[in-house]
Amino acid sequence: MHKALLAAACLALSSLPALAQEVVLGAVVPLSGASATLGDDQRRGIELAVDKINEQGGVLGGKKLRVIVEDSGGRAPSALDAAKKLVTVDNVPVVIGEYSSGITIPVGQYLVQEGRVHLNIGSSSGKIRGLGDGSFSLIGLDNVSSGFAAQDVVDNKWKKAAVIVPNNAYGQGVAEQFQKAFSALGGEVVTTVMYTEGQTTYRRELQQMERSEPDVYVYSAYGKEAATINRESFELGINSTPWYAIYLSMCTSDADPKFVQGQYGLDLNYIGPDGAAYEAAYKAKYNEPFKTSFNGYGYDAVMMAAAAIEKAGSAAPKAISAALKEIGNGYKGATGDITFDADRQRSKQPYLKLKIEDGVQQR
Amino acid sequence: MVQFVVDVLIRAVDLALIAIGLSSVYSLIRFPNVALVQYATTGALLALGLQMAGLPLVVAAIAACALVGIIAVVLNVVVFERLLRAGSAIAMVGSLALSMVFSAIFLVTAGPRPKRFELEINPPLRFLGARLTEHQLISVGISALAIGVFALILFRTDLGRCMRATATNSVLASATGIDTRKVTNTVVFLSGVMAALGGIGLSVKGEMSAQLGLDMLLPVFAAAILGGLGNALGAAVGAVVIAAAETMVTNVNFGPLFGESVLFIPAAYATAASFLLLVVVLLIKPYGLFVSEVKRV
Amino acid sequence: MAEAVLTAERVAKAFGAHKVLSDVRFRIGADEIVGLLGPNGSGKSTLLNIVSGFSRPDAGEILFLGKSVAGMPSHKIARQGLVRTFQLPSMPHRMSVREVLRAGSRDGAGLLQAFTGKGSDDAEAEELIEQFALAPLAHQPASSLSGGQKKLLSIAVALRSRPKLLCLDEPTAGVHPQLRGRMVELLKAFNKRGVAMLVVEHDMHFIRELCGRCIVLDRGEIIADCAPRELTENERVVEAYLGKSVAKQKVSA
Amino acid sequence: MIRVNKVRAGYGDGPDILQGIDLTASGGEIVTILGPNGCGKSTLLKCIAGFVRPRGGAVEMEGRDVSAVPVHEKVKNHRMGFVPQTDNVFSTLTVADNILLGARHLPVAERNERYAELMAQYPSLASKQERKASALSGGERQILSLARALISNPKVLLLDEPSAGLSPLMMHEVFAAIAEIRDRTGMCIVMVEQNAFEALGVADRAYVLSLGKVAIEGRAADLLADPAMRHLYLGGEPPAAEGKPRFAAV
Amino acid sequence: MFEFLIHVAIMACLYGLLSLSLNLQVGFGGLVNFGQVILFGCGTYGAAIAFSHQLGPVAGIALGIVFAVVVAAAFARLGRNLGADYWGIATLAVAEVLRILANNEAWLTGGAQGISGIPLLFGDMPRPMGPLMTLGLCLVLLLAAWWLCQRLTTSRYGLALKLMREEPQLAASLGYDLAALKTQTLMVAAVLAAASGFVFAHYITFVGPDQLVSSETFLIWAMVIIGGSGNHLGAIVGAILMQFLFAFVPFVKDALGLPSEYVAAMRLTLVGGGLLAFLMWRTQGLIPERIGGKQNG
Repeated sequence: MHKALLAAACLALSSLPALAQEVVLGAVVPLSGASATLGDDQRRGIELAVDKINEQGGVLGGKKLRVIVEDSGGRAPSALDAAKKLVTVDNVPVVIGEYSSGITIPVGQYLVQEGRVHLNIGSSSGKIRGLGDGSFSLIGLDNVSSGFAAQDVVDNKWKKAAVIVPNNAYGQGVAEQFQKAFSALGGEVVTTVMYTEGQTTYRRELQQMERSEPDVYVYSAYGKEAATINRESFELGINSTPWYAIYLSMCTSDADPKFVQGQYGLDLNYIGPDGAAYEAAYKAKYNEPFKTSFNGYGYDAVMMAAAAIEKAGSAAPKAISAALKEIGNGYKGATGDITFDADRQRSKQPYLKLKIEDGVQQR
Repeated sequence: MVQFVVDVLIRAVDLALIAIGLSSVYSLIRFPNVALVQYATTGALLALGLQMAGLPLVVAAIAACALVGIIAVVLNVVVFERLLRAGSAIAMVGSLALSMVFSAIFLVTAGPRPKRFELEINPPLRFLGARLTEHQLISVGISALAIGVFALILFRTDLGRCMRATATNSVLASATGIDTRKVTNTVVFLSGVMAALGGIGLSVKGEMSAQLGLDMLLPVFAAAILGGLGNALGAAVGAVVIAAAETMVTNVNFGPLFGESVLFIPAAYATAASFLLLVVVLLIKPYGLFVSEVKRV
Repeated sequence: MAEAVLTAERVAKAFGAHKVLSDVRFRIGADEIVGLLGPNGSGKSTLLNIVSGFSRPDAGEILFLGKSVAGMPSHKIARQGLVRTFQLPSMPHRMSVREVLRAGSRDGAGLLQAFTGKGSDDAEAEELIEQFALAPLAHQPASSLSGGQKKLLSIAVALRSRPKLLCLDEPTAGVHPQLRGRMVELLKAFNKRGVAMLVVEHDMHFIRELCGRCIVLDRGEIIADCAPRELTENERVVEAYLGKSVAKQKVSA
Repeated sequence: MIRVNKVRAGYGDGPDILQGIDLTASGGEIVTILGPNGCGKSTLLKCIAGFVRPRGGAVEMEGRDVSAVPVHEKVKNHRMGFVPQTDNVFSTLTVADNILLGARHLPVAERNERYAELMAQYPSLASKQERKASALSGGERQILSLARALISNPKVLLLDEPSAGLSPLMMHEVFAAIAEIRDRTGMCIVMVEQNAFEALGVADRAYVLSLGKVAIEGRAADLLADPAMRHLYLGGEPPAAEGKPRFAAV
Repeated sequence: MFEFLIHVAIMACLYGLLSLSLNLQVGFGGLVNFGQVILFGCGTYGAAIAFSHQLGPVAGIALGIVFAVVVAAAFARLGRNLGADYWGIATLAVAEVLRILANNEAWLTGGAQGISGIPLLFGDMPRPMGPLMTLGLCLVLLLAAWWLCQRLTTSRYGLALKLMREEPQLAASLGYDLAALKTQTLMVAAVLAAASGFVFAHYITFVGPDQLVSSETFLIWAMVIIGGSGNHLGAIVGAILMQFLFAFVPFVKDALGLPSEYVAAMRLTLVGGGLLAFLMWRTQGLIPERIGGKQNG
């Protein structure tokens, strides 16, 4: 037991920053557990940004930038272990992360308490807004994406919508925000189904929705659930009614093209000024197109943090936070223009309106 | 109505094969083997691996079932025979631990993303107003066949008689010239095959992932316990009951009762329904619906 | 005879169509040691189970210290002072002999008493350890004892609970002969201190030495209730044990 | 046929329950093992059968050491039959299945022939062939269990308390059946009994165990007349000459 | 590093409490509880619900204890006539049902988004003092719990528990009310778990249903079995060991440069493999139960 501790402590010491030679940031993402695919993709975005900055000569006059990426395991206690390690051991000014709202919130709260900068790159729960000064969201919260989706659905002249989302923090947020925005625009959400993740079938949920005879199915799902729902909507033949996906690529990446033919949806826009180059770099490094829609936020987070450090001329959290507020006004990111509102949340986000017609097409 | 029956049936066969495996092993070694749900995932992943290696799906599936059966026997001999000496509760906790090790292996070998067999996909068939796909039909058919064969083995063969004899009274079985250890391992093999077949059936209809087994854990246990652990065919009935309960919760429109057109119990409670049913049944019939003997510890 | 500690009236029990006990009635005085005899399958164990609450009678009444205990859960009966031992006592793996003995007494075994109670000296348990010759084994796990030693321990632990009536199920089975005499003395001593006993036993010497009175069961009925030495003269008893032909031969011989 | 040589045995880490037992039994005789509860008589039978492996000494059948051969092998190869105490039928199986299970290793023709013979032998079973064994009475179960052991035509038959739980009438019937088997087949039968005097009525020889050792052995008829037995089972004054019960001296 | 160690120590203490609680049930009462995490959840939600209704932390701990005792009573009621393995599954099912409730009844629990912003217990204190005070509180709690358990199990009450664990029939024949013993044990254990949950909620400052998944229960099981079931010190050592191993897995990963899937697999293997290995080769754990114990006499 003592030996194990000693060994671990030695390892910990060896990972301390080589003094002043580099600037170290931290990230907490789910590299294991149910959201591991997404977390891994977030990490790719972070890596690409680090590579790019160091290629361009680093920060603060030639210091290397390094980001320590920790695994949250999809558990709040492990995520906090990781965040505390980053703050108290590695002493990083900025921590990027997490993916699930249920984990991002405690991590963000901790970072704000510690006076560090928190960059949210994956959670869209409305509760993120209340984390306090020092916490920034690079991703539009539920109200942004759901508002956009509601407008898009109304524009397509669909009046009755059936909503199906996972029964977790993300899904509950989307459902609530979409309902709000959609009713405000004169639409009616005829049924909302929150499915429990981890089932082998969602036939019954889908059939329940079918009874309410909607004009459109609005959904957001990921991983195995997305694949199952798309397949079963096809099998049940209810894909003859239009389907609208919030984050189309996330919803359909694991599905057979046949199942999702004809779906509408919104997705994140990578074609910012920096976007095309970023997409090319991603393909070059990982030999595949974007795995999920989330890597870009990791990339932007590191790029913005680096820019803020440069601007502030210091790696002190307070200075970085102040600089971020200034930068975050039309910053040209890979995910489009980034502008923070008074609560440091991304106020709008350029989304793509997409449709799947023998592959993803822009509408 | 027809759709309801079809839905119940499709869900029931998801659960039935694994539940039967669980129950029949329990009848011989007297502890619920949690790892069985992981054997299902192993079967599906092995079959996929073999298919990707170039085997036709049918061959791959058969080979995977056999392999899983062998794995089950090896684990029984190496792990569970040892654990059982310390008692059935220890063996059960051990099987849980083994499940976690399985999860770790799946993560490293197959990764976290969902996968599908390479299969032709066709639009659904219509049958008396109900929709079902070819794959669902095949899966239901194979499961029904497997259950039938299992019932035949159990009730019409020498092996089946030996199985039932050993389950009823293993001391007497040895005294009758039955090699009870061999019979037990044969049943363990069969349970592995059934579980693997269940996993493959599930994946033919849909997706497989590292999580598949653990996601099935509670519903399968609910089915097996409802049928009375140790009663193999009771488990099949239990699966139908669980499937019906879940389907009722999600698909019965309570709207008319409350003067609204559409009112459902939130789908989020579909899984809770089967667990609640399990708890209620255990309260009323402590050893399941189809086991009448009450053994007091 | 002192006043009755246990009274059974018209007790009956059947398993399916098989009548195990019918119309059993007897009483045990507070100062008595009564033997319960009978061939295998005569219903002795069932009667013991019913009296101690491990089985419910189909009919009849059982009064313990004037209170009806028929059908009461076993632990409640035990709390009133009617304690039994088992034919094949099974003992814990992870408790020492001493611990098991101390657990015999429920004094201070309440949840709150764990905090209010004083130290755990248990002179009575120590005394029993000595009396039952368990001292050299006191630290050992109780399950490691031999069958006879377990039997001694089970009697000792039952006595530790200070019963008013102790039901012993074959107390000498597997016990070394040298200890049997000692056991008779011990049980008699406890009897003097006010413990009535009902003893199921096959060893007739033991019965003759220990018991003042015997009840003999055959086919679920009481066929004799007499002093042990009268048994060999009782034709029904001899018949029940030795068979009809033997009975004739023996009794007439 | 059977030779038990200085066998010691026990369970798990427990002490020796058998402390050096010698016993022989040959074809055509019934040997009964008697003694009070806990004396080790069931353990001895289990040792002979192969449920319990001796810690020392040996069990021989037909001259071969079979101490380490498990029960099911003996049933198959050495043609041994074993009838356990009380719980001795497969309650969930039919009567026919119960019996046929005992003859799994026989050729079908022989099996059917033996089965037919047994049905003729025991008409009470013949009328209930398709009933579940759980529906039988205690005596019928005992007969069924005998039939199950007999169908493979064993050379050795081991019986653990065949009279347990039976009414005296039934007990007589079962013992009569056992004696008949000996007379007809010349099998070597070893049985453990508690009802000593009933058992001695049919047995040829007997061993009385006490605390894991053989206390008395001899011809059944002698034992029956032996005052020590009466003394042992019913008490009374000990035989004059010895002053102490005989078993304690052994 | 210092503050990180404080954090890990705080978490180790909280897990230590949970481990003590489970050990009391499993190691002493022989109660195979697979729903342990929900007793912890009673404490977290007690704190969270009190906070969201502007009640103070005192109301929070009271609420948590009330919830926990009610759930424990329900567990005990279920256990009255179930065998150990059935009961294990039943507690798992009840825990899942309660988690699903917490996930859906947003009016009370905040739904899947949980309840955030729960104040730190020593948030007003200057920087290193706050966490140190929390650690102090946790240590005091852990020591108090250890003393309580020690007192319970070395008393006559503990003897009764052990006797019930191993020879329920003997215990009943001596007049012990097994149902009452089980209920009391579960309730005491529930209070310990709720205390852990309460402090956890005020330390993490966020409470949500994702914290109550059943894999957390199995983690606690691993702590108890590896540490040594039936030994309080063992349970605490198991908890500390597992928590430190978990916390330092990232360091090992940094040092060895392992890919991400391996980190997850490593954690699963630590829990599952460790548990299995101990069950198979050292069932008594690192610090075995003391037979005959320290008690004088």
